[in-house]
Amino acid sequence: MEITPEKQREMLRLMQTIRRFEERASDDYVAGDIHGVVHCYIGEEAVAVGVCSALEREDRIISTHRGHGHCVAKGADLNRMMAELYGRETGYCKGKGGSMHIADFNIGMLGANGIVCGGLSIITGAGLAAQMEGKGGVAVCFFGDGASSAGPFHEAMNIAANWKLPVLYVVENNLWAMDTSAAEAVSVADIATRAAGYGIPGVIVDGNDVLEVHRVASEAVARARAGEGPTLIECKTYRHRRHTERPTQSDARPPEEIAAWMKKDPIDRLVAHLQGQQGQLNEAEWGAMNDEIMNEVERAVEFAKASAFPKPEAALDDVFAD
Amino acid sequence: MEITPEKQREMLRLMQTIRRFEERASDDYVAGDIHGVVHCYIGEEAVAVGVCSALEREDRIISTHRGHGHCVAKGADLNRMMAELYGRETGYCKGKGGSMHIADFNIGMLGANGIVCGGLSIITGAGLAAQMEGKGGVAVCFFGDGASSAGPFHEAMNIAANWKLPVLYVVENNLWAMDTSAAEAVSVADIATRAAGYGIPGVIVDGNDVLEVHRVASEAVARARAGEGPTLIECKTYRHRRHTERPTQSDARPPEEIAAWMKKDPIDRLVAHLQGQQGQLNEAEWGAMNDEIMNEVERAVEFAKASAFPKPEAALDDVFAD
Amino acid sequence: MRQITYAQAGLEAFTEEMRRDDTVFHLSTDGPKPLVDEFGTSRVRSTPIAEGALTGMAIGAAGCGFRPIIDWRMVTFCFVAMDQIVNQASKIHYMFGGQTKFPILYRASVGGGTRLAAQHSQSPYSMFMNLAGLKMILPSTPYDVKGLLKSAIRDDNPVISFESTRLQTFEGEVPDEEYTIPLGQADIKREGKDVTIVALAWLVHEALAAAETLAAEGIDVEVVDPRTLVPMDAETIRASVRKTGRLIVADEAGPTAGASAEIATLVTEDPATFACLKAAPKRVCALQVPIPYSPVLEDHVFPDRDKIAAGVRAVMAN
Amino acid sequence: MRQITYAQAGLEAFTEEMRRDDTVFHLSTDGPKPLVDEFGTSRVRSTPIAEGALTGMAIGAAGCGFRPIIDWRMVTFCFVAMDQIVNQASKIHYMFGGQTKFPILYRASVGGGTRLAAQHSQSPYSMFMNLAGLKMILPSTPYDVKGLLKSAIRDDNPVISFESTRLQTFEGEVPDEEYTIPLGQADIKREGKDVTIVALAWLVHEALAAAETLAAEGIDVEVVDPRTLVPMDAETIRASVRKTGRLIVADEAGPTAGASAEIATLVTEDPATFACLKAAPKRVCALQVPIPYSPVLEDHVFPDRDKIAAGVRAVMAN
Ligand SMILES: Cc1ncc(C[n+]2csc(CCOP(=O)(O)OP(=O)(O)O)c2C)c(N)n1
Ligand SMILES: Cc1ncc(C[n+]2csc(CCOP(=O)(O)OP(=O)(O)O)c2C)c(N)n1
Ligand SMILES: [Mg+2]
Ligand SMILES: [Mg+2]
Repeated sequence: MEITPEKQREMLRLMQTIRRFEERASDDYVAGDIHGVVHCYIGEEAVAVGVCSALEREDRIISTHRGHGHCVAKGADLNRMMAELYGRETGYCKGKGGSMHIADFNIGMLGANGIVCGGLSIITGAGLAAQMEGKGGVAVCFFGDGASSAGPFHEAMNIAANWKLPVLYVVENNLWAMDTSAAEAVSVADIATRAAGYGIPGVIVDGNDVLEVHRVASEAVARARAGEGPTLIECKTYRHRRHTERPTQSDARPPEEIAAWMKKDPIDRLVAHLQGQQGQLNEAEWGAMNDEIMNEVERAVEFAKASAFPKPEAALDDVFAD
Repeated sequence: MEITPEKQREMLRLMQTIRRFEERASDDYVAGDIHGVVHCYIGEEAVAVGVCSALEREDRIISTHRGHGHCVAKGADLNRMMAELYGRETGYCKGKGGSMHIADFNIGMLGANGIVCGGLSIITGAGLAAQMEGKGGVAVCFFGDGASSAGPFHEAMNIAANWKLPVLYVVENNLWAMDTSAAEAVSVADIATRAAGYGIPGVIVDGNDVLEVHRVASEAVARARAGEGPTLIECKTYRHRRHTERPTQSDARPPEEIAAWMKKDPIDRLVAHLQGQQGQLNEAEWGAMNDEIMNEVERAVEFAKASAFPKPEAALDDVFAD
Repeated sequence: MRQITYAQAGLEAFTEEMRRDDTVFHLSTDGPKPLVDEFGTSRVRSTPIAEGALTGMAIGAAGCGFRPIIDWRMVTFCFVAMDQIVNQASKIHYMFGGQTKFPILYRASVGGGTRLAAQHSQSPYSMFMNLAGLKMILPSTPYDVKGLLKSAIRDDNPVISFESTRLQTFEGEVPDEEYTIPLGQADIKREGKDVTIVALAWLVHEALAAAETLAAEGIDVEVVDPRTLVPMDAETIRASVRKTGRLIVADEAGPTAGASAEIATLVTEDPATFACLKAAPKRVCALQVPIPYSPVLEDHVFPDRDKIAAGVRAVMAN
Repeated sequence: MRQITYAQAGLEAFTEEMRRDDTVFHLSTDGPKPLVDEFGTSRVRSTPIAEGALTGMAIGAAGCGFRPIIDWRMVTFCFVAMDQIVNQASKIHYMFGGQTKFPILYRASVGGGTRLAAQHSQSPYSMFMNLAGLKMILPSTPYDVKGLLKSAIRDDNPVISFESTRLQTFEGEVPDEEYTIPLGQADIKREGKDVTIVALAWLVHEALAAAETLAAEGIDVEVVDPRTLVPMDAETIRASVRKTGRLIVADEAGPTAGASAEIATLVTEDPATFACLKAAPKRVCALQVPIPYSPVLEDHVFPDRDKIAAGVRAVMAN
């Protein structure tokens, strides 16, 4: 299936939006305007964008502690995202969630999640909901290599396989879980190998190649919509930055490894692809796209700063729905 | 590796001991002398005996809610087992545990466990202990097909594989977990398939053939002692009785399936083997062995009945070790 | 009025609510036969033994517009699902700023007396009370369990129904007509003026039995059944104590940081109620030990009508 | 005397005990570098993210004669291990009739104030208190954390050490010489005669600050730090209240069925202490909500020196 140049440029735009949004979030975090913790997705944008561009708005996804990329890729509003990071009442969670808990149920984004492997059972329930709704909807779970060693992975895969639930389990294998390497923590070289133990397809894909990710995800989506059940997709990728943006954050990764992966940057790669073979993006267009994105991010920050903090007593709201 | 006729007769004796012990436990449970719940292992004796006869006394095992067979196979004292079922102070747990919690740390029996999949992490810790002790000890986990779909299975297998722990994970696939079939609950035909996802050997064995079980277990024990890590062994077997001995206990299993498996009785099979090809057990010997076992069980019941109930205030002891 | 068992009343609640609302579905190991028969295996699913997965799946399905019921069966089995309960279900509505509802019913049997030993005899509701974001019911009669379960299924929040093992076969009046009982309303099961016993679940009946004995001794006991643990109807309890001046809390759980401690504190920390107290409040609870197997041991551990009566006499003597 | 941080004091306890006893080993995600450097990756293992497995492995290894330390890191992450904690670790010594010891140290950071929102800001110790079979410490100073951790590692039971996030960088005096602090002994952090504040962890320091303010107003505050939650030193707390006649319990956790409820009830249910009470006891705790992210919201939720002082004034006015 051809991916039109328009669609490729749209993917590029989303990837670059993730990057610029997070660069800014990191700056503002270090400056003290954003609190708690910020985990950047930078370097892994091709995964979220490749997968989400294979979905419809009605399809649902769930994310991790490293969630901004999935939000943007699924179509979240930068203003409300940034306002949430800034802890304002206009944020997605009215300031109650922060970076680790942005959700937008209207666009099928079922939330970032601060618990490693916390999303797997939840999204499997969304997959069950989609199956019961009978409208061909699909549910997608993003999670890390670290999460893949936790029990909920196993339970979810087995149940989804049993019931042929329309779910994509997308493991973002960025080779590290904090300071522990996948080589130490995962007993096999490829997490996708584990799919065979559930009797479902396991696919390995270059997670820095957005077009390949899109192709693999589209196939899995088609299978899911056709009632053929879940797929485990392992995207080999890498984070460019440390685990969090905390100035004191440690980093156990070898500098050479980091350097080697920086050269495989997914955005550079798509730009080269569009500029090269296809000649579908000239330097000026790319510059303009980037400027536009920078403006959008800037406007999001302005929106956040112009928004009020919640009233202190609002802490008592939303414990229960009524 | 040859299994001597003596050893085979010893295996037979243990298997028949399990069976007679449980038949009696069931009777006394229905009669009201034993309380709570009793899960019988009858029909699956070849698994416990085949595996435990490949172990040394110093090796450690952990069991399930269906634990009498593992206790007997590891060498537990019938008197103290029966006294525990009778709730007496001479029981293994001074009457605090009952059928689901018999343990004897002196013989490396780390306990029955009422939580499905509850033993997997504990025995993995015993495997780590054996590795750290450096004396070539081995740890064995018995668990059911039902347990294999629970998260702790996955976590334990991955860690044991990573660290090459000397553990045998022995899944007793008796095709049912209460009233749910493995066909419904497990997404693959053979649970042993899952071993590949951890990079460890997965072996399927006829769990009603004690000699085969012994052979497979011995190989896995040798691997473990040699520092080559864990093995997943799937024993295909069947329980002759309902999930528990409760008179109201339901049973969803097709009668034909039950009938077919009764014909594959592991004890009949070993008797036939010893009597037939080898001529190593004549009818009189087998009768005498059975009588001896019946006496032993009877003495255990007498021991239990002659033992005192714990004092009520003993309920306050043993909350903490001091 | 017809008499049915506590278990039957619960089943009726489920059946009626599943008929009433197509979005209600049921997950548990070994799906209950009557529900499977009526609603089929698509709405009443038997699952692998993976309570953590079920608990989380309920959250996902609820966020997509369904009203899942998850029967954990014994409360013991929900501890494998605790991450989904504590870190997800109780917080998700709040931390997402209230943007979506998560209507879920989790169900668990609690209590002891069944000779099932420590792992299978637990009453840990107070563990969930300290969390914010979960509602909890603990009904003591067939009438209450049916009416509260129906409200719980209709509630737009995660609700846990703790149902006493000892009460499963207990019979009581339940009308044929439809009714619901709102969450958060205590029920005065017996009026009296000398001492208030706040009793939970099975102990409501033990307290009522103790009250009969004590009446013969001239002590007039009021028995209050909170029925709902969160939200707790503190005002009904406090009003009772302001009237009687004396408080006993009877609970099948151990006392330490239990529902009994919460109830006692709700009473004593209220200055107006404190001012009416004539004696120190008293907890009549299980001994603070894991539950042992042997009948002689287990019976020693649990509170009962005699221990409640003794507690009342002690409080009256102060 | 030298001053070191709370975090440093904890590390010293681990280092000294690992030097002292070869059977002590350490499991956690990302093993702490100073321990790895000194003891190697065989005794200080970095693990996959599978806290449930680690928690259970500790039980198995302890039953085989080792003394494992499992650092869950944030208490949040132990909820994936709750089955191993509730159904196994807390009950195993008892249900096996005391035949083997299970010396284990579980460690977790607790508390909020870090803008990490609901999942990463929790103080759920009371959930564990209702269980029987686990000991628990909650130290408030570098001196206490070191001395209690050393006792906890030597204890023959599973012990959970809850360590406040807000105190990690807090400095205090710690002697060079070896010492231990026995589990189960409360510490009077300040003597006073008008009102007893039982304060937990970080709030000990807030209570001491409030005491200064109140002293200027002529109110003489006694601050009691239980230090150990199980076993709880009820007698020291009761003796203090018998002296002052007034009780405030200050806790970073929500009040409902919290440690605060237990402490208040231990005081009020004791007839001799009840008789000395001049006013209703009062809990000064977090609001009963999940912890929100935004600083304005989070600061509103937690108790602090001002709220404690206000609570004391209210209690003095009664
Ligand atoms: C159950 C649990 N344990 C530990 C943590 C702390 N933690 C946060 S992120 C992280 C590493 C996650 O690694 P991975 O799943 O590979 O995702 P990545 O950060 O690489 O995107 C850890 C250990 C947690 N959030 N949840
Ligand atoms: C976590 C948990 N969930 C549910 C149960 C209730 N239960 C007891 S035994 C059992 C079936 C176990 O099946 P399997 O593992 O195949 O062992 P088998 O009984 O066949 O030997 C169930 C569901 C339990 N004990 N623990
Ligand atoms: Mg990773
Ligand atoms: Mg089975």
